[in-house]
Amino acid sequence: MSVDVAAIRRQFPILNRPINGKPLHYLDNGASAQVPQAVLDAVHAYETTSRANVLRGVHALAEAATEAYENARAEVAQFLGVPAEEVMFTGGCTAAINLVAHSYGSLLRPGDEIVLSELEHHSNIVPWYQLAQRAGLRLRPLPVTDEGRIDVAGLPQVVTERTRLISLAHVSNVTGAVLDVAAVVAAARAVGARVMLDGAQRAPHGPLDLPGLGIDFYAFAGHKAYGPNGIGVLWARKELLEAMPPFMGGGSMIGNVTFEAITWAPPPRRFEAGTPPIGPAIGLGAACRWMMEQDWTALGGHEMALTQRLMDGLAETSSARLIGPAGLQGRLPVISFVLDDIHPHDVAQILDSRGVAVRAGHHCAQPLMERFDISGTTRACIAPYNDTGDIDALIDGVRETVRRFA
Amino acid sequence: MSVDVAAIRRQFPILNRPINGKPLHYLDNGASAQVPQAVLDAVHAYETTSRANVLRGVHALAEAATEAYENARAEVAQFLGVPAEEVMFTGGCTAAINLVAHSYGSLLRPGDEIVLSELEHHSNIVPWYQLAQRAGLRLRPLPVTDEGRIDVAGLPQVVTERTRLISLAHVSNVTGAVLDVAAVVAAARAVGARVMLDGAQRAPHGPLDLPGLGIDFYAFAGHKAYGPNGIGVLWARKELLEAMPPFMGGGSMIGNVTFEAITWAPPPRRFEAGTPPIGPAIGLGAACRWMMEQDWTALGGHEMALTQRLMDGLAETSSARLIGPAGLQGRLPVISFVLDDIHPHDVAQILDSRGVAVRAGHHCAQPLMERFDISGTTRACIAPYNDTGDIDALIDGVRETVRRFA
Amino acid sequence: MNDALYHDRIVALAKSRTGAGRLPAPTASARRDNPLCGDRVTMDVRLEEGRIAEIAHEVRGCALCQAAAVALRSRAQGRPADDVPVLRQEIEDVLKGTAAGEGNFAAFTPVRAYRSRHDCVLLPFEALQAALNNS
Amino acid sequence: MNDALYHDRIVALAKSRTGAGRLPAPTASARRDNPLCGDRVTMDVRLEEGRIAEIAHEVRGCALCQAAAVALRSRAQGRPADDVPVLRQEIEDVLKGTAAGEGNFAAFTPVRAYRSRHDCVLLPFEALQAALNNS
Ligand SMILES: Cc1ncc(COP(=O)(O)O)c(C=O)c1O
Ligand SMILES: Cc1ncc(COP(=O)(O)O)c(C=O)c1O
Repeated sequence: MSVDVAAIRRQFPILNRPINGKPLHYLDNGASAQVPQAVLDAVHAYETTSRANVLRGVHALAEAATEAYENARAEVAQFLGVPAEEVMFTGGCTAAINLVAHSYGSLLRPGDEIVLSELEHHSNIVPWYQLAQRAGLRLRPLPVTDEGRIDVAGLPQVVTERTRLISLAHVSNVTGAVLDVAAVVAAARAVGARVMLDGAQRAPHGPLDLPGLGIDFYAFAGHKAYGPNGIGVLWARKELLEAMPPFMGGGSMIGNVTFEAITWAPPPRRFEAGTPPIGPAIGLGAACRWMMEQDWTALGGHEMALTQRLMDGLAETSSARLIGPAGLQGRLPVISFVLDDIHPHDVAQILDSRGVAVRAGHHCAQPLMERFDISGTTRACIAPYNDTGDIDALIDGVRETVRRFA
Repeated sequence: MSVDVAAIRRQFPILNRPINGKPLHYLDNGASAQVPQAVLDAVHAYETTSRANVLRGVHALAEAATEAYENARAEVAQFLGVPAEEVMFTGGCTAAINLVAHSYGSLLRPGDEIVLSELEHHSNIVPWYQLAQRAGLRLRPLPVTDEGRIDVAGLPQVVTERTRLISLAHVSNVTGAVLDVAAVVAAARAVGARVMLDGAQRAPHGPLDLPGLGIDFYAFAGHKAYGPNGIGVLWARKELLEAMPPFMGGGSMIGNVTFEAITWAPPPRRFEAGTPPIGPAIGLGAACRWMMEQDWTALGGHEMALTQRLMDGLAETSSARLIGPAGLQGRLPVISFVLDDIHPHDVAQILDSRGVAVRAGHHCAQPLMERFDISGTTRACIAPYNDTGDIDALIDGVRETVRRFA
Repeated sequence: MNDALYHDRIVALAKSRTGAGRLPAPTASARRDNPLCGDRVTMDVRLEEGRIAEIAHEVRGCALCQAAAVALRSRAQGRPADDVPVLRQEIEDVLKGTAAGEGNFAAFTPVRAYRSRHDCVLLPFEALQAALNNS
Repeated sequence: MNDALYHDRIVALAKSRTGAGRLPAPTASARRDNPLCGDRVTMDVRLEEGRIAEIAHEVRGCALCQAAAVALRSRAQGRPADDVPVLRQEIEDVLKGTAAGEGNFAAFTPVRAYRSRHDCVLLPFEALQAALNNS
């Protein structure tokens, strides 16, 4: 393996922090990844040398802040392979999806249909449910296979002439399965529907080529992609943005304001009401730059080798059952499992006592838990800075948990 | 004056940064204030020792992050004089007002009326305009006096039996005028209307006693109150929150999720969809703590003495005209002025060449500009770290500008 | 450190499953969910003249929640329904570290340090109180 | 540094107000606003056989915007309407630093360093183009 993991680890200051007297094995990356020094430095430089409000100021700090903010937009755009004016900063991935549900959603008619899936994160269910209630729409969930994949074979049953939007997780935050985007786009195009991908779990694994996917909307969260909290991204095609009304109202998104009539600024400003999350955006720009500087062929190999090691270790634990694809094909390093008769919280708590941080619970995917008839899973998500020591500590902890509750 | 301004200045690292080879005189605090070291440290500690997602994790970092996040909520609550469970973190002041416009707004009926004023920031106009369009409501603006105050004498003309909400700036971001809250609350109570205050320009000047004001909703922005970007606060009475539906949908704000029915979590979680802006919230908590540690009797005196000095300097410049109250009564240190025949942007640009940062333009208050028949003002906003040198540099720059364009 | 959480007594309580299941003819029942973690507790109770004659619990939750259901049953059975708030106060005091806890309740002392797990322990108490309020 | 922005030539152009006002009988007019700063420019133009015979401008804006309106008028009057995009390209090149700028346009060289002010200079060009598109 050509990855110098130690060199990567040195860039993430938190990894030196001991947990309960033991080294930290951080495998909760799917909930929030850690930040490299480059991101901390970018935010610190803004806060201590060029902090000011953006867009409206003529003084030197305001010029510098505006430049840093727009430069961050350009970095994110390059990371996604799209023009900068199609990139909007939002408060998070959830906020980005809500923006589409309110803005694009306001163009839909009663009886129109939106296709989701049984494995969506609540952030890609609840906004559509709320829209459906407001506007009389119908939600049609795609089924999930026993392997934990969105079953694209089910598309013909749920996509109809009334389908206006198909909104799906690019990568499942529970099973790690990667969506068959081409199949979804083909089905959408056949009926003139739009496609939105929730990229929260895909973005942390390297640059994207959104135009190549043939989709219409993409959302992701900064804090899961090595950036700060309080920042997310929405990308949408320019033609769509131009036809969409604003979501939130406030400063900077207007043309002219009187009490009788208000006109809107062009995108992307139309969708960035009020003072944007400037510092967080600058941090996310630095995170995207950091990701673009990595060799993802090597890092992807590294992540998937660790995934295999983890799956092998679980396979040797007879009471462990994987929730998700068993092989490495069409998946990313999000690995969920259950242990017979042991609750995921108990697993996670015992792992914590050994310095291993994982997530346990329903992962904001209650319909998927129902689908598998479980109350939750224990989940490990691997990032470039994870190493074999992290995986081995996790497997040891799982074995100890099984012994303790046997 | 018992304020050790130099000691305060040392806490704000950016104030050491030279601008165009000159010392920075930062008077653009109304757009964004600067951050003290304590805030930078709090965020840095989170990012490097306890960064994790909150509420759902059982590992040590998640416990620490959740505690820091909830502790920040408690600090903000103490700053406002309210219970922590009535405090919601949002993406900003604009996002907080939009939350109320969507959530509380969804309970209103066609024909209901909302009272605003001619001096509101666009963030307290546009969300209500959008709501009025969606729901068939009527917006009724209160007039503004020649001194730049919301004219509470106009309340009887605009408050009716159909008034449901009166939403006003606690302090004007253009004129610095402080609202006569008691008069507004009395008028609202007489017809059973609710009162919301936009506290964006009030919060940076010290702790509040919201219950004492008798209002129902309060909003402010972190970045104007010495905190990070990407964070704002909404406070509302518990009874109101409990009756309000959620605004955005996503993780953490739900009870139970199926495709058929979704139940909501209790407030404040109901209104915090998705991963919250954890780091920014922790920073704002530290900013509120910092403000609570100051002696605001002394600081207020200091700020108003500088205001007087600035107003005196402008009074000696014959072409300068103040837009706002001429005295110190019922105002805060937000000082707007115009110079005959010289555009505010030109004033601000020449000031910038002398290291003086002010804001110029319409300040997102176009209706107020119409009211005074001006295209914009030049605005200085004073913070505790400003000193007489800042004011004198501003006045010198104004004189030079007048000379240059004479 | 937190290995202490899963000491023998808690694990033994949880694994004993004493009283797990449903009652054939309960006076009242209630279910309580913790949406944050997905834990779910159903409590059946049979009352006889204001006394708790019998309790059964169905827990889909972690070992702490299971152990708490078992412990609560052992302390509450046979006592007046009005005593349940007293038991609730006692367990809260144990979690706060201001009481040692009688009988099985003492087993929960180490949970004190894990604030995110307090709700796991309290959920059976909430379900029982809800059942009694329903009766 | 940015004192250079308000050197004598720009201030003189702005103060000259040459061509300020409205035309009695314009062939076409257009108004353009910059909502970020509140600048507003109205351009009147009188065309004669495809040539710009006369221009008048009404500017509610900063000195840069006023100076740009005066400079644009002086360069555009008497030329074919089709030349306006060429002038626009020239001023953009001046702002980018890739051209020195002919005549009055050279005065805008120092604006290059102030990106937030570029739109102030461009607004009169946009209004003139819009007016021509209206004609
Ligand atoms: C009075 C007032 N209200 C609302 C806002 C909006 O705040 P933000 O842009 O931080 O959301 C501002 C500042 O821009 C303001 O001054
Ligand atoms: C697949 C997926 N979608 C959406 C989200 C929501 O992201 P956030 O909570 O950062 O808004 C998450 C993470 O929580 C996720 O994993």
